[in-house]
Amino acid sequence: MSPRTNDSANLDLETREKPYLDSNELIINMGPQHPATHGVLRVILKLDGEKVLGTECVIGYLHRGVEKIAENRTYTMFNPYVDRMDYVAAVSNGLGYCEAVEKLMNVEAPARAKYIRVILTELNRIASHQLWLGTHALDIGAMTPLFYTFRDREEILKIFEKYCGARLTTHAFRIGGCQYETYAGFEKDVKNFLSFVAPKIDEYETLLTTNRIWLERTKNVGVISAADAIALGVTGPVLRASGVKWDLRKAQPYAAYSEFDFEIPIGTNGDTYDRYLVRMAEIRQSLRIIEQAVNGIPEGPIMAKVPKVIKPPVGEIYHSIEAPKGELGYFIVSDGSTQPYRLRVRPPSFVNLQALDVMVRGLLVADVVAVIGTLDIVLGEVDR
Amino acid sequence: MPNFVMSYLGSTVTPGEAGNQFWALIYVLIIFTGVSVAVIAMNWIERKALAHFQVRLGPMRVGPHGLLQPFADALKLMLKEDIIPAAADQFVFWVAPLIGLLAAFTVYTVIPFGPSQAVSDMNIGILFMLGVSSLGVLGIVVAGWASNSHYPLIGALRSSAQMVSYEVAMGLAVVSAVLMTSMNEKGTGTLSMIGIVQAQQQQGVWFIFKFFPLGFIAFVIFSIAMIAETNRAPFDMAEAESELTAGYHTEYSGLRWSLFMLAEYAAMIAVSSIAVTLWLGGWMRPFANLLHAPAWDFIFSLFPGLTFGSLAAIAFVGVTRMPAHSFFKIQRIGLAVFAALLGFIALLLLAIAIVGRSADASLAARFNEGIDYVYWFVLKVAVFMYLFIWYRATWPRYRFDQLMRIGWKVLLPISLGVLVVTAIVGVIVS
Amino acid sequence: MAEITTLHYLVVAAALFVLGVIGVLTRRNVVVVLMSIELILNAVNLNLVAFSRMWGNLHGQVFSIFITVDAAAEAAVGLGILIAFFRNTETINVDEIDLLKW
Amino acid sequence: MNPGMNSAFNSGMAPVATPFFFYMLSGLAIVGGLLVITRRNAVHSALALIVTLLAVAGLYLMLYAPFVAGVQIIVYAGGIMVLFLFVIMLVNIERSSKERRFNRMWPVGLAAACALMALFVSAFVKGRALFPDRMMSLPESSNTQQIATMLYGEAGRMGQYTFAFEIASLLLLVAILGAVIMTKKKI
Repeated sequence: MSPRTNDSANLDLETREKPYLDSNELIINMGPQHPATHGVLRVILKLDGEKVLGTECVIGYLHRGVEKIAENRTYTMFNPYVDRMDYVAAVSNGLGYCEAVEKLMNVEAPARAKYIRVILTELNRIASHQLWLGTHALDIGAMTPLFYTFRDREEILKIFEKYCGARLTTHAFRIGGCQYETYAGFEKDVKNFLSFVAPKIDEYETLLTTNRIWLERTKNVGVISAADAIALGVTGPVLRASGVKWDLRKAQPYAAYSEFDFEIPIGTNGDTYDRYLVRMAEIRQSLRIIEQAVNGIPEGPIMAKVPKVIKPPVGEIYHSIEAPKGELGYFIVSDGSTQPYRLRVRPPSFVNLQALDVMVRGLLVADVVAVIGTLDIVLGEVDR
Repeated sequence: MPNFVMSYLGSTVTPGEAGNQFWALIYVLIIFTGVSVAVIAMNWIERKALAHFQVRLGPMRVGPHGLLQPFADALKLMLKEDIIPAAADQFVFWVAPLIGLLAAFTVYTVIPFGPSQAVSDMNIGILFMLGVSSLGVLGIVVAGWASNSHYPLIGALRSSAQMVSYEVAMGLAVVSAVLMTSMNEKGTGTLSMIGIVQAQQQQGVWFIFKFFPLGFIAFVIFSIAMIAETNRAPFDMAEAESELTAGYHTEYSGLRWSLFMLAEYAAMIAVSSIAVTLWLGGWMRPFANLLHAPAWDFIFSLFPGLTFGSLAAIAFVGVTRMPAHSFFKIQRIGLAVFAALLGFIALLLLAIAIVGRSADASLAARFNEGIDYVYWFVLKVAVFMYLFIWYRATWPRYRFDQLMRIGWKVLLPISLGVLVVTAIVGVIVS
Repeated sequence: MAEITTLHYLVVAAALFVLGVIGVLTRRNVVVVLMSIELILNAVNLNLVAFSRMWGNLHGQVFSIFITVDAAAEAAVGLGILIAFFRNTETINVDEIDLLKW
Repeated sequence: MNPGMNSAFNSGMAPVATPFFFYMLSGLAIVGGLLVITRRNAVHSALALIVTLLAVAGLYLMLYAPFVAGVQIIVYAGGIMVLFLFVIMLVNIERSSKERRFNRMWPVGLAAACALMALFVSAFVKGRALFPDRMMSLPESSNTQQIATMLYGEAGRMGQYTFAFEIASLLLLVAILGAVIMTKKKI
């Protein structure tokens, strides 16, 4: 499948060849304060000169015990907390949580609410990918895309702010539907955004897609084969760039996704460049989905009949959605009280971060930065 | 005093050459302050230009349009605590920025701003320049080592390997330009910087256009290598922010850090000056050999005044476009004063150009000539400085192994080939 | 101060030469020993150039360029050997380099 | 001062205070040399050696050898010393700075060096008359050209040193190959 795969399974630190020149390899702490680790990730690099012999991720600097907090909050009270995990894709987190609880309670959100959810989630996917693109390009040394993407992400945040008053940690959805009806002019704003952003995506691509330095820095860097990716549980664009056509929006449709026509972009080599292309294509697909949704948004209630005090029946549920970074799953165990007995989040960043070691073995320090960028991790989600 | 002034103005050779120590010293001082001012201006221009590349405004608060920002920065850096890490090698840590600065500034002693507008005209000028600018790497290596920390060490190793590699391609490109100086009737070349420009003058062609495309290829190779030599994007591996935090100057702060920056920008101007001297005709105005009538001389000598005039006009437009709110009053006055200053300089330059248009040996004529030389030289260098900013805004950073591959496997063979072909063509032509 | 003659340069060169010899004979660190050898070669160069000026021809200068070439070659090979040796024995001290084979 | 220096092209470096510059530069060179052999830290030694090399380059300029001075700066200070610093960093071992600086036989070495110095001193004292007390002034502006003529020859004629020069290039080639092969990971 891929021209160059790192044989991931049997690479442990003992079997490495004797490092060149110096008997003890250079050990470098990349992070927790480092411009390229996107927050407080700490990567311990074992280097031979500039070659990476192995990595070890030290996480937990941002651990707030979100899962434990859930056990002491009611289902409704916990809803805003999930926004603080992947804070650049807060809407997706909220959607996953609300749908999981709804599934546990056997309620279904009304059609209009589902459509609003889809629109906002896809907008958030674009925002998340834009932020990823800016920081990823900055890691590789291109300063300018960051400012372009932030300029355009601003328009999405404006829509969020007009809809629910918050820009980043939106808390847009409630269990059973949406709290707010769309504001007057919502459709117009979204349509304006669609026509505004489409040429901007081309603009990013002119800066990077055929840029020779960009190609050299990303092609055949951080290659992960489809088999390795599946074995490591990698999901999202990272998995799709390795050529696996797996997208929960198609595989197990939730919200209103089954009603829309869109494609799953996949890559072939599973390298950093393919992941870049896949994400760029995903932005375009998201635009398609938003366009269909905003044109076909039905009238009707936005809230299903949900009791004031949410008390799901005894049982357990696992529900996962396709967040911008991959499969975001919520496993909730209910003992019939107002608070979850146990709540466990399957964050995509945390699982994808596992692949870092496999992807960077044998590459150079500069590639570690590129690979951390391409994995698109958010430390709030990794550490929770 | 008038004797001193005239002793230089009457001379047609550089002060160093004439053994005129007084003027040589004055020149050193002028160049030192000039380069420092240029670095400060470059700082502001880079921040503003980069900001406008990136759809933002850049510094706007300190002074009108952030004009005083570099001074505020300098003040801040000077007042900051000068931290020397406990584990660092105190003396070497202290001396490292000075090495870089010294190397960057020593180069200016042989840069010819005009046929007599240089400190000295060494007959090994270009050799001296290459040698001294290669000393700059010592400052970086030693700084990385003395910090006693991993990131600076890796940065220092990267940059020393990088600079040593690109010096080879750079030197070969320079040699092919030097070879072109020998393509006259006598067949005698020169290594002197002034001699190289004069050779272009005599042959009636800038070396970038000589034996097209040979001169052009050598020029392109040099301009790639000079980016690598000065550790600028896209070859800024040594201080790659996203990889090595700040590379060799990670542990530096305050004044000592600013000395590194000063050295970097001074080196940028220095290598641009070499490129201008070798390939772009140095101080010569464009079309000096095509349009050589005195009338053309006069028209081209109006350019410095017109440039300052248009800058003044832009500044005045800025004054009128400032919001009318009283909050902007001081800024408006400041910008107006700045514009008036520019306008005054413009008028002065125009007056000199008009008064000194006769080609006699009068004071005004000599002044006029000197201003023309310096103006065209600085203008050409400024184009390069703008390119440096443009590159930085546009391109991602190369990886270290790719950089070495380009240096050794692409630039070196091409520059060798250009050198050989230039020699063959030269023999055939002469 | 008196006029500077060739002898002055020769004295400086001799001093550098002796310093270099002391370094080669007494230091343990191979890198410093190699640097001392560079010092010796420089002293010789200085002599040659001084003589070149004394006789008024350039043969001395040309020869000093040859010595510079030699010094570059020596540094490259010497440091190459040093690295190879360090990789195997993890020492760069002359008095520990007493194996003919490893 | 020297005769024949009044023409503008010939004056170059020499006109002022030749003895002052000579004593300053030679003082720098000798102090640098002393530091090279006495510093415990190899990087300090290397920095001292750079000072010496630059001072010697200055002396070359005073001896009407600008090309040799330029070569000295480029090859020694810019090239060889960077190589030295590079290697010092690669083999940077902490313990070397705490160990003995001198080898066990240092008294013998010092004695031998002192004997050599005595020899030099006696040679200079006794043979002082042998050195003609003259300094020719060489044409500085065509220095590079004359060296080139000696190395490469001119107009189809081989120069005096052309053959030796080619051999030198061969020596460099061998040195490059040797260095590359020796530092390769696996031989």
